[in-house]
Amino acid sequence: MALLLDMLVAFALVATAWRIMRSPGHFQAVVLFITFGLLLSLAWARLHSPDIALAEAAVGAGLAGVLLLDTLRAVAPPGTVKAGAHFSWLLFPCLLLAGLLSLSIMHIQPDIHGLSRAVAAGMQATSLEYPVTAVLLDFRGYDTWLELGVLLAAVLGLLCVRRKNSIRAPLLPAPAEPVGRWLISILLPIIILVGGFLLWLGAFAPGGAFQAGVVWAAGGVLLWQAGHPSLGALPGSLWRVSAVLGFALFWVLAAAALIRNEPMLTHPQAKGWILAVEYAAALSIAVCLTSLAIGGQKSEVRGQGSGDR
Amino acid sequence: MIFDIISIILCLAGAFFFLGGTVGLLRFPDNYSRLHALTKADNLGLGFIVLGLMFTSSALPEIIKMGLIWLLALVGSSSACYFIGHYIYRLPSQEEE
Amino acid sequence: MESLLILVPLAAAMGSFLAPGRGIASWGFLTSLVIPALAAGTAMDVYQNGARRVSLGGWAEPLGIHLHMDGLSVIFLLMTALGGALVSIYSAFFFDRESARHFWPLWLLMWAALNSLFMISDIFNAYVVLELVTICAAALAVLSGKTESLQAGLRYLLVAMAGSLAFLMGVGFLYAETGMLDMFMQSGELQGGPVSAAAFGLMTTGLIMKSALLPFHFWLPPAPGEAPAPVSALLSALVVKGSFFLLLRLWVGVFEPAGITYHGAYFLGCLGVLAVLWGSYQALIQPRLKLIIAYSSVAQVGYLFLMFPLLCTVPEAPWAEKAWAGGPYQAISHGLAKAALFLAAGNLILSTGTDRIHYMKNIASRLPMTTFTLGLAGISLMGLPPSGGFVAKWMFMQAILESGQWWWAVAPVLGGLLTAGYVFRILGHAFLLAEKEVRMLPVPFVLEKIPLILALCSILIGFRAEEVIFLLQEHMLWTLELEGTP
Amino acid sequence: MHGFYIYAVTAMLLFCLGLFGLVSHKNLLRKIVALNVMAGGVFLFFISIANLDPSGGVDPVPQAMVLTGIVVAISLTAFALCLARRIHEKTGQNELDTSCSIEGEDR
Repeated sequence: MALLLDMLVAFALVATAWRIMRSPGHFQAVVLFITFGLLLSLAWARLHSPDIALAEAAVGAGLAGVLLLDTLRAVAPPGTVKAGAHFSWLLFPCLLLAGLLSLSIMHIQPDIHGLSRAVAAGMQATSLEYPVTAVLLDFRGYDTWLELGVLLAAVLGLLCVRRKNSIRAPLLPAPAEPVGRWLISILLPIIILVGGFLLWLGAFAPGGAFQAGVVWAAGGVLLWQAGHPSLGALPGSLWRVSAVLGFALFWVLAAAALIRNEPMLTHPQAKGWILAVEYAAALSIAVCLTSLAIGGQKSEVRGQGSGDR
Repeated sequence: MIFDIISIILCLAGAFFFLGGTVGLLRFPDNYSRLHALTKADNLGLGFIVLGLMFTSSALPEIIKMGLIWLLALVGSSSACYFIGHYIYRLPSQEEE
Repeated sequence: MESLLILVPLAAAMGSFLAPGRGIASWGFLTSLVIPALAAGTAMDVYQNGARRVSLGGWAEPLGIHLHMDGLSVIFLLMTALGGALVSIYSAFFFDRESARHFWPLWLLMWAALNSLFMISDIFNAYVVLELVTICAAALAVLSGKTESLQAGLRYLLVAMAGSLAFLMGVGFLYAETGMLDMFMQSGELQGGPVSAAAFGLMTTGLIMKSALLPFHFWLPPAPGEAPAPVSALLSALVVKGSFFLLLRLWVGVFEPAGITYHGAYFLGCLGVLAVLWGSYQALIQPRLKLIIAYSSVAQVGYLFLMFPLLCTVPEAPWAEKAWAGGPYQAISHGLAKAALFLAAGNLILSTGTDRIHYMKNIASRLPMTTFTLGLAGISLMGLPPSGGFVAKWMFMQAILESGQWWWAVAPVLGGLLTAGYVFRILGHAFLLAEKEVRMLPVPFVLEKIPLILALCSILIGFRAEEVIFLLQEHMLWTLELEGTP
Repeated sequence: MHGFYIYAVTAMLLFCLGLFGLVSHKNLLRKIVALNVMAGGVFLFFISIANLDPSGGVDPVPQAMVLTGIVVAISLTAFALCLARRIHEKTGQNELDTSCSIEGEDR
């Protein structure tokens, strides 16, 4: 029964991916991509990875969907799009490659212990109780630090392309319909609450800085869609500080270890330290992702559109 | 035992409504009725499944969370339905896909 | 010391992001004073005490991430420090305020990432660092905001993203085979079966996409060709070397011991030779100075890939030492010479407003220092003694002749001739007398001096060959030792 | 165990289908979508490996790596989309200049 379900999910994933590549309309492809994200999060749930299911549903289906739809609306007004695919013969080499890779998968030995035993041993020494969070923030904290750097670099790149000095998204007109206002008034408090809950949960259960940050970012995008100035209203300096805060606290953590003459990023195993970094990281992730989602706009206000799609 | 049976029956009922909603989406002639099939039948289906799952759970927080999820899904899908309907309504000409 | 190589540029990057005022360039200026000292200190340390590792966060292998420093990394760190510092000082005088605001945080972040990359030990961390370099490089490439540069930047970004994903898939295969992520621990753990081969193929393809080897070279000429001069210098001299460095590390450290590199090495060697010939030929026919220099990068990157057939086909080959020294030597001398050329081209554009080679007439008398720089850097590219380029090609030739794989000699010999062709083409135009006087603006003093210093460095490193070779041998000993202890 | 093979093979198919989309489409938006499908394939492979753990649990390290990877992917996607949009504003095109395009020389 479980096998059947797995096969169904797998088939749906491949079929959706195929349709994404071959559908003639761009809008169709983007909507299918959002579906693809949801199917993937189903696969994560089947593979016992609730953290990733959460993140994928929020990012792959949510934020990436918003970004893609927004770009699509800007670059290709509906009705003008049709895509011819070129180089269809390339499908055969690609499938051949897939076949070869699948063959080598058959040779993977199922009895290789990954790093799970090392993590289990490390859990004794760290102050965090949930392994995934411990790997992210403690054992492999350097990755997470640089990941915040990538996020920051993307925001910097966006400013560079747009020639802006801070995120000034154009103000959208507030939705005229009562339904939109009502929806936002319901959703916003829930979003803030859920984000906080996930952040708190991360110390001992699936959840954590990243998931919380993404949920908050969704709230930021929603605010902007609702015609609220949201991030654009932040003074430039405050926006800068909150975008860089998580990254900066990691830096402090790294440098403090050097002062104590320990290897970089070593920190006292007190929960306060690591939680401070995690909360700051969640804030920075939220601010950076929101900036990425709304900052790609042209500087002037768009003509019409009231946030409904 | 009895809870399990109730749960299975409710989940099957939910699945039936989902099936109905999907068939409606595929077969109904115009956008409004498709929308109608999609939101009404599916929300009902989800409700049945949530209810069914509630019977399998013994922890109160879990039950409450499931209820909240259903409510949120209701809010989401009904507003989405409204927006889509509004959008179709404002389209210059009625087109058949 | 080595941690500061990462911490200092990151602090400066944050500083320039948070305080983008009038003095923004001072962040970069200060960093470029500190980093060479730190890199030199690290180099001295490795020179005296041998290779060493630092655990980040204090977690031991295999759980934690480590920084690994040996001869090879120190050479690349020194190159980055020297090139980066000089280009930074140039940039401090080059950019207007608006561009500087965007340039400094991105470049300083990228500098930290490059330093981190040259001390890499963990393959997933390598992915994150590579992506940081990629996104910063792409953002820098579009700094001018021109349509061509936007297209070049996006093209680079797409290729680099695809390459990173292939690399990441390879990381997955390696993890499935060895259960570890530290490449120095994986060395000797690979079984050489289909799983290793899949990892090998995916990672190699991904990395040669990012280091612009022949079939994937198409993004390289336009990206630096359209960017502002300091950015072109950084992209061509440093960014391309990052992924090459990682490729070299993986091949020599991880895949060669598993015995799966034989055919791949010949294949990469062939691609390298083709890249040398094709890139040089393209450079000969380009109408613009910056494009000539950019296509010359395609060729010079090709030389680097001659290392693989010489190093990874015959185990414990007696000539391996020479090939091992030749590659990094080529990388460092090309890096410095290329930075010098791009900055000199930038000066030319500042002065005459164009880099079309036909408008370059008579610059020898008007911009003598820039012309001299072009000549000096050209000498290093051609591989004339006593430049760094000469030492590199000399080492390569020796290794080629000793190995009996004489066919590789095509690349240094023909490539050298073609290089001479395009260098003389540039200089020839520079010495021609102009029929009518072209208006030229004076170039600020510092902007003229910096490329000259870079070009001089690329010549002078030819005199320090002994120390460099000693450092590199240090590394070889270390890998062998690690292989011996399973 | 069977689950591993199903999802790992699916992962390879997704990766290669994404690659196919990347090289077969000229439209930039479609290329970016294809890259994201490729990324989905890579992440799926990581998690299917994590499920191989002989101790019966799920290896947390690949999970953490995928979380990191998702952030990196969305950052790059957002930046690429911003570039594509800027190119459209400047040239009115959704494709890269064909004189030296990726498709032209990618064999």
